[in-house]
Amino acid sequence: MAGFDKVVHSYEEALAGLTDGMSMAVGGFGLCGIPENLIAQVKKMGTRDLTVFSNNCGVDGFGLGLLLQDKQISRIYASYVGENKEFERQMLEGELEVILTPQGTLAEKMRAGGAGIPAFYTATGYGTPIAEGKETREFNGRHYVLEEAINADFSLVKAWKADRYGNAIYRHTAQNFNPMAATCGKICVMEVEEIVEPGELDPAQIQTPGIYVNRLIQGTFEKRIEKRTVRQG
Amino acid sequence: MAGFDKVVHSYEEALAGLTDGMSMAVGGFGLCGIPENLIAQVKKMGTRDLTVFSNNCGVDGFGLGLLLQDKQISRIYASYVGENKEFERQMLEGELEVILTPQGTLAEKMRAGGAGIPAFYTATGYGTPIAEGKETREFNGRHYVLEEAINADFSLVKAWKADRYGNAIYRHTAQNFNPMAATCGKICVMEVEEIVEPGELDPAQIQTPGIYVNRLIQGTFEKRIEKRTVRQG
Amino acid sequence: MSLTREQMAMRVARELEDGYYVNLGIGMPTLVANYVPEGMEVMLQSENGILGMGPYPTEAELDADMINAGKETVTTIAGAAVFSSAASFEMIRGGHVDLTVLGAFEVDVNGDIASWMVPGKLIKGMGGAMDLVAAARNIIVMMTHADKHGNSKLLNSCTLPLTGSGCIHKVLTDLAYLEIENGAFILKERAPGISVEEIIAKTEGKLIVPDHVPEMTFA
Amino acid sequence: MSLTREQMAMRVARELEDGYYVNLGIGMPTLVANYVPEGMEVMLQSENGILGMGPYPTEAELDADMINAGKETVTTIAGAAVFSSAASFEMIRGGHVDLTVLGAFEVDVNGDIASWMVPGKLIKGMGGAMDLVAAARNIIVMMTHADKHGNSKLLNSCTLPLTGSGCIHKVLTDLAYLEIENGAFILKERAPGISVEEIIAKTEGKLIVPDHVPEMTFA
Repeated sequence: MAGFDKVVHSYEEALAGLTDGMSMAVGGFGLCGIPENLIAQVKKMGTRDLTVFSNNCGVDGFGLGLLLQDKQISRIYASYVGENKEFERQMLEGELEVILTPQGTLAEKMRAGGAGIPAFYTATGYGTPIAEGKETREFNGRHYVLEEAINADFSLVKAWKADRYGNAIYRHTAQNFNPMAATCGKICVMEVEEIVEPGELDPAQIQTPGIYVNRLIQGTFEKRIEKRTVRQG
Repeated sequence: MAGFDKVVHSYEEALAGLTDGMSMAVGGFGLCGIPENLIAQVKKMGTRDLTVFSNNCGVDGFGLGLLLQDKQISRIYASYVGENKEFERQMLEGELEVILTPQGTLAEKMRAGGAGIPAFYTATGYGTPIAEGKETREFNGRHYVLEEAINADFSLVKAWKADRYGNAIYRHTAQNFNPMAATCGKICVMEVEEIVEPGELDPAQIQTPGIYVNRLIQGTFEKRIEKRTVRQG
Repeated sequence: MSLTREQMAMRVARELEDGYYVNLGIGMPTLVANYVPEGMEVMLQSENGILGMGPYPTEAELDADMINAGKETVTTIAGAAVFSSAASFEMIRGGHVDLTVLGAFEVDVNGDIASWMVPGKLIKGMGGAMDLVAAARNIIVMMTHADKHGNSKLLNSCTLPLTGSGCIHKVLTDLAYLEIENGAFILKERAPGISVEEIIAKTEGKLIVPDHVPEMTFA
Repeated sequence: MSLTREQMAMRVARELEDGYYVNLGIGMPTLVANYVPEGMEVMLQSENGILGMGPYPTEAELDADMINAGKETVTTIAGAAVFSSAASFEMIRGGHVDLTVLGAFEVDVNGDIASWMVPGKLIKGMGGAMDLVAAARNIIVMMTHADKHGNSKLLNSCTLPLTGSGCIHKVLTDLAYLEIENGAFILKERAPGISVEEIIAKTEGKLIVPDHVPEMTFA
């Protein structure tokens, strides 16, 4: 690896350095756009006591749900628990620390972490349990809560295509949290469906510039569908 | 105009309602990507006592420089004055109130205004005259300044192509401040080189979603170059 | 007769206006999309990153990478935009969405809403609901008037952890359409065949009943 | 002999490393791009929204929509990305740029820098400089050792309005390469043929001179 070529050739190499007690920002919404092979690799590595920042925690037996099975996660910041029995069980029984975080606040906290903004004010959660213990403040007659940035040891994200420099684009709603998660980790590991040569992607259409990406790997994806809803065509 | 068709057919209509004493967030960097016809229309309207949020203020005789000539601007938030003699003269003689604002802070203040974030902390400007009178605060051992959002009465922006719904894409570095400026005005007026039908632009590549755009007009552009630098080819 | 889910959706659809950008919550609010009046255009925002959400896909169109905030597979309409979660909540939190429709466990006379947690029993999480209620200028809560045990969901003070505070002004239940003003529910319309007395009986929070409460119409 | 602008650029280029993302300020710092060592790749960031800035265009390539932060027409390299000002400063303020090179009017022993204003005389504005110095982990100030009147620009305390406070650790002038540590300039290298005495004479701020101060090399 020289210059700006971020490509690595094994999932072992992709996640080298991830150790017990570290934190990971993980892209995806439900099972859409999750870095499924990177997550599977974390399961294989057996890394424990992880702090995870992710909108959801997968489902029983897939995505981040795999890491719940083996109790590799100690603490998770997420907006939604529903549809994941093991997640709800571990939370209710106190085996897992869950910091429920409003979806927009979670996205903005990740972006802030990547953008050097240590904290910002938002109306979201004012007057609710989310604001407990946090500073609140009035601007122009409305009340706001101070929310701090998220910074993680690793970013685990999934994009559609990237060039070797890590300039990436996402496919449809598989974008979701991935661009923000990519920016807020010290080491950003991205898996993609296709690696292309620099120059093949339109510079104006890059959604995650390569400056954020440290390691890039091409994978194959199951892309499991959580709720298959169709109409008669 | 019905449904989501944002197209208007005259610059008069595009800027209807802009009156003396109002504020405008204006896209562009130098003379690149400026809404040149909208600015010319403001000159024609003779609207006075304007507050302007824009990285630069054009040059003598073009772009926002046109509005300086006629003293239509009372106050401007900008990061850079250089290369504009009338701007510098009006500022030094106190005819124009200039609130010099770091470039990144200006971009982030516009974004915050559009995104419902009333204020955020940034390291930029700590310990400098920019921080005077502002709250400062320590997070994790570093010092930060509290900066408040920009909200304007009008947004004047320039994009490359947009569909009738106002979904827009920008060309090269003519993007610059336009996407943020588009979000922080109560009424966003966008001029473009080409209006296309809904469905012609790739949904995943939209840079300003139509929800931000109130009025859309197709124009022709001079695109003056400020510093023409070339190499032998 | 209390309203069916479809009738509730039809009544909420009357609040739509041409050119509205609308966010419909998971579950019952989704049905509102089926009753957009003829000749009117509204555009659906889904907080996972769609402006211009379309119907469910055909088998041939099905794509794991195209889902809505309810994790259902969907399509986009011509003229849609797809973007990141941060960009989506810029729209929502910046107040650019014209109407939000969402469900609730409880609403009270102060405009407080509870919808994401029953301590010790159920924790769904708030998803995007806290963001939506904190920012939207125009919100309709769509829920049954009472829970399955017959307990009123329109209270003087919410008992469950809040989703938002002082943000709800319109409530459509299976029995009535109400507005919240000055610390009370105002009974604006009743479901066809439902008496004012029944609504009074099933409303725990302070209720103001005008002299005339018209029956609801749906178109 | 004091260094030429080109020699200064050559010396700064020695601080580059393979794979560095670099922001070069307007003016003299731009020249550094001409001296990237053979076999090494660096990528230029321009704060108006380019990662992967290329050389000036040919007449045929000239495009008003493609400029750099100095408002010069430029090109992009294969594998570039172009984005908004907000996205550009996310990179800069988030500390993702590996090296920033910029000019200054004054630098002092506390690592303070002044570069955007001479009260009553000159107001350029700070542009992106305040953002760059506040966030970059690795900054080199590139300037003449003294102004055109012979006044030292390396001070105990900046006299002009600051661009940033406590953020500068490396200074390359036409006479010397210095680092700032514990409230003093450390003289690390001197320009070929320039004596330590001359540097001492032209440095107003506290200067620590090690026993041996090697002459600068350029490759």
